[in-house]
Amino acid sequence: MTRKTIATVWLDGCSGCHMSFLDIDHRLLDLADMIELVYSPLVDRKDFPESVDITLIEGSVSNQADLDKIRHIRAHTRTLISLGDCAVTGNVPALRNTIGAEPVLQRAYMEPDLLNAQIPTVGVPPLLPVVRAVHTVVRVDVFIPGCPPSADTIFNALSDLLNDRQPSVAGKTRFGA
Amino acid sequence: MNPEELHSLAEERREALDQFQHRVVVCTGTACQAAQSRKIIEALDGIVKERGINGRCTVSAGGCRGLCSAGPMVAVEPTDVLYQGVTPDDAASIIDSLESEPVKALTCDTSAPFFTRQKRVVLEYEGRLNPESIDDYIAAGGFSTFVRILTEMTSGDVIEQIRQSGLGGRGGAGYSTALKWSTVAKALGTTKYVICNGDEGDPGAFMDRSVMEDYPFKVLEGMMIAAFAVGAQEGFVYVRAEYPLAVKRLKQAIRQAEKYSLLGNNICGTSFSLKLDVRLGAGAFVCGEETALIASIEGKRGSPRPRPPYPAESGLWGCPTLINNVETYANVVPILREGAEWFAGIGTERSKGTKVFALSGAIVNTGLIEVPMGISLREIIYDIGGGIPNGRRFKAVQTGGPSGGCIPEQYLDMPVDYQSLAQVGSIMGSGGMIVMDESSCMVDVAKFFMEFCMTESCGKCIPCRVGTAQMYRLLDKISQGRARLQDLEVLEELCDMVKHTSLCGLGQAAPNPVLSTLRYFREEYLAHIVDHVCPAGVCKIAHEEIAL
Amino acid sequence: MRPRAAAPAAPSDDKRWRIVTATMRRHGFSPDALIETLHSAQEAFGYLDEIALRYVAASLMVPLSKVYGVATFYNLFALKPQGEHTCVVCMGTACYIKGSPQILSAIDEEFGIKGGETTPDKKVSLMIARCLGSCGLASAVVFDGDVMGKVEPDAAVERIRRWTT
Amino acid sequence: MSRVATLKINGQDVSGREDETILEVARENGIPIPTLCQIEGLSNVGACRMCLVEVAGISKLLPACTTRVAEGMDVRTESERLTHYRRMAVEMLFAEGNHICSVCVSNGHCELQGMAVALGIDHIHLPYLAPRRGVDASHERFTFDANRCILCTRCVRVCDEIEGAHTWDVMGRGVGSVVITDLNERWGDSPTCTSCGKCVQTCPTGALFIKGSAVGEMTKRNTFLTYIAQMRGNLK
Repeated sequence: MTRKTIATVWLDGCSGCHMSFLDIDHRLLDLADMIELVYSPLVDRKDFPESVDITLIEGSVSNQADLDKIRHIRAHTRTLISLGDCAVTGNVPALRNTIGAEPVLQRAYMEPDLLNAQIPTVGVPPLLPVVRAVHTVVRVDVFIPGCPPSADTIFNALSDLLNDRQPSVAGKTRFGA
Repeated sequence: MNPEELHSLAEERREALDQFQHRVVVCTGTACQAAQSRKIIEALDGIVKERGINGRCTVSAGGCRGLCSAGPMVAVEPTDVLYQGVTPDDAASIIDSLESEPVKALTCDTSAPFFTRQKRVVLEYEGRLNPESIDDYIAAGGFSTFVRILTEMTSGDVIEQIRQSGLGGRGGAGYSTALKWSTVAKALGTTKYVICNGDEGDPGAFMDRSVMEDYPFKVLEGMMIAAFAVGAQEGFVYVRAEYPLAVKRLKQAIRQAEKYSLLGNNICGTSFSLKLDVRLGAGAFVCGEETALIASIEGKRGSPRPRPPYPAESGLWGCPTLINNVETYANVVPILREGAEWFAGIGTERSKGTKVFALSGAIVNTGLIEVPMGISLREIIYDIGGGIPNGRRFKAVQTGGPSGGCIPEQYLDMPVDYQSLAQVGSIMGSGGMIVMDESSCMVDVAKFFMEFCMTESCGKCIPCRVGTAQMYRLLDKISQGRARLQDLEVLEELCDMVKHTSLCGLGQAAPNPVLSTLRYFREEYLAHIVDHVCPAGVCKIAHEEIAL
Repeated sequence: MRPRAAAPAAPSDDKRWRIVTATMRRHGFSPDALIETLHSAQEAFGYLDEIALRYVAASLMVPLSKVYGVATFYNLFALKPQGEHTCVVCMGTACYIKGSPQILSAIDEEFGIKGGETTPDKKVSLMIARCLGSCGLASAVVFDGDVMGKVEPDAAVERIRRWTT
Repeated sequence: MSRVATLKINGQDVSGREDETILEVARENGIPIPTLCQIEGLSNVGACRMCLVEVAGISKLLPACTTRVAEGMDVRTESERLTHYRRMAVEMLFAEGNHICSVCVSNGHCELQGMAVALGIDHIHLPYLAPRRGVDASHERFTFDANRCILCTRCVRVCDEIEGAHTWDVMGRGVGSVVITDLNERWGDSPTCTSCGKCVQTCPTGALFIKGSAVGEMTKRNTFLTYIAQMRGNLK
């Protein structure tokens, strides 16, 4: 059996979904035989591979780098999974959507009484005007809501995919779970 | 007042009018008033006095002649001369020519198709009556039908006549008027109401306004007959506050009718009593929906409620209530005067009578017209309307306002009736007819109507409240050339859902302008989405990155 | 008429309150007369302020929140004072396709006000009408009650400028 | 006394009094119909459209909460189409307000969230409107977070119909509708609010909650509604 290539990506999130992924614990070993983790914050690789079977996306699309990244990833991924509420709904990062990017930057960097107050622009990507859920930017194949989704949910969904079944998370997780 | 008194009053008034050899009637409809027709009356009056002929010639304010684009209109009776584009400076030449040939330069050709192709039932007096004088109306035979019915007919007879006439509700859907009346007549309860829906809210519609302003007595008489038929003792005319002249004239008309005891207790010495009053809207399109209208009369937010129960069973203050539109009531008197058979002879097999339309947009003759049902769109637009000005091409005609659709060229020969219009994805609606040429963008038109529905949604039910806002956002995105093809799919999905799940007619019909433009002008949507261009050059295309 | 305590006294000895009270009396102080009463208050004072809303609520015995709900549901009720002059641009279908949006943007560009707004000097309020029913005159604009037909953006701006200078 | 009608719901023969609604008869027979604005003990407004059902011979979908049963009626409460519409209605609510379940006091006890689970909604495919809405924390015991309000008007109805204060109502219209207290004033300053908390307990989401509740801590208790309705003889 050929192993499926898997990638995991952080966009704008708290990494909690990755923690939950690791919470799969010993079952990771079961998965290990079936997958090859080709790209992830957990492995040391700079470029996204040419072709990946399954990519798990954590986090929302909040800045220009997120946007560039997700478009590239979509083009090189067979099955794209929105993992967790930030990717699925925008969640906490999207709280700023009611206010707008600029006022948030002003509040964070300019209003506090700081020495040389300035909004950072060098070496950081510019914020998008609106924080987006992943599926509003690129096509998404599987949604796993939750904040974070439980390890069981992630494991089951992955197992389904590895066995060429369409995963069903209905009733197993929810927004905010 | 009894029939004899009414008759002699009419005679008296007719004689009084006949004393004048010349009657000059100046249109005081909205368009003509905007063109200073009040000043024309002053000028004419001045000249008449100056010439010392005030014993032979009278100048009066009249109603709309229909051809608003040629206003201000002045008519001379009894020679039936019609002048157009009159200014106060023309007063002398008009008065001085009364005994001789009409003023050539000002004469409006009444043998033009605009006049000859119309069939006037609702607008039968063609603006000749002074809308502020009950005597004028009575002299023209007004209230004689009501008085005759009151003294000679039963409720059942009246409803049977209406049934045989085939009259359908002119508010838009064409629901059988007789069925409505008999439901209210049969409903249990001693307290019943009649309501006249004068909350004409469609943008691009001003028929009911004209009818209320020009023929307030005729509308009241229709309501009085309806009240008699269904057994109501009280009624309201609900008029939008944006129509102050209509409000004023209806209130005046009610006072005058009360003075003649045509309204009040034991009318004509019968056991029938009726009190009518005017209620003002306050700027809410949704109040045209009957349950919202009732809530508004009760002093509440104009939110519709689910039907059934229908107002016929449980309406105003929980009592059986008859609600008809202005134009429907205005048809009642002619039907009962001329007979159901006569009325049923006008129109088509399934749509009887005439329909009043407000013709506007990219068309030569804008104004108010009344045509027999079944006439083709082409006849209306090209013969009566005079075609498209500025050498442009016809693109679509919009009927039914925000609840209707855009009809393309291929259906121009289609007969105008309730069924045919529905078949092509529009509705008759209350009668707004807006002609568009190639300079109109169909995406922009759809967006315009969706913005309307979004801001006029009462907010009670989810599909209409949220769905219209989402459809508007998508249409805005499309019009800016920033949408993706998936957005079009979502738009269509929203149309289907909002149409089938909204609580009232506003939401249920809100997707119609989108659906009809998608049906006939899909390529225009695609041009915005795929090629990022607006073919009509109306929309401002954004050149920023797509999808953000 | 429902049994009630004595109707509350008018908020001040401003004579205009008599018009409002008269409207309510004509309707027997029935809660159903809320909209008619708000119309009459707005006609008397130009807009509905908190004092008027409280007075009407107490007189008709309608809950405060309901009065506020009704006053904000209907477009014609204004809760803020209007400018000295009003310009109402019709955005009915016929006017729209004949260029009302351009009139609005010309006014915005020149005087910095959008529909529903009033210039800072309180001279001019700009309103949008859903349809004036004057489609034959498209585009129609009402300047202080006078309907003007076939209005071009420049003409509208010119007419308003006469108010402001 | 109302007559009894026999009808079919999902093919099952049931009977009900003719003054009962389809929803009442369905629930008496253990047939679930989803609802959001409806709550036992308050008047029904038919606003959320979750309870729409198909009735044979009628082309329009009808709200079960306000439609009375009739002899011979043939009702379907479940179909692919109904599920689709219900999902869209729920998605619309998520897209309309700012519902961030992960930081909400009602996380895990929210009727909106529960409805999403019941209907298998795993993402919102309709455009988010992200309105700017406020929070009123002026009341000493309760908070109103308009971001989580779904305009079901239960608070308005319970305050009017049960408490009799009518502190709450809806202002504005369309997508700009907001529930308010008195003349759109701070709740804490309300001279009409009795601080009874019925609005909080009937609110289906975390829009109205007891101060000091942390994420997921706000559970609602509204059994008093049926009790009061029963005591007043309103319950049929």
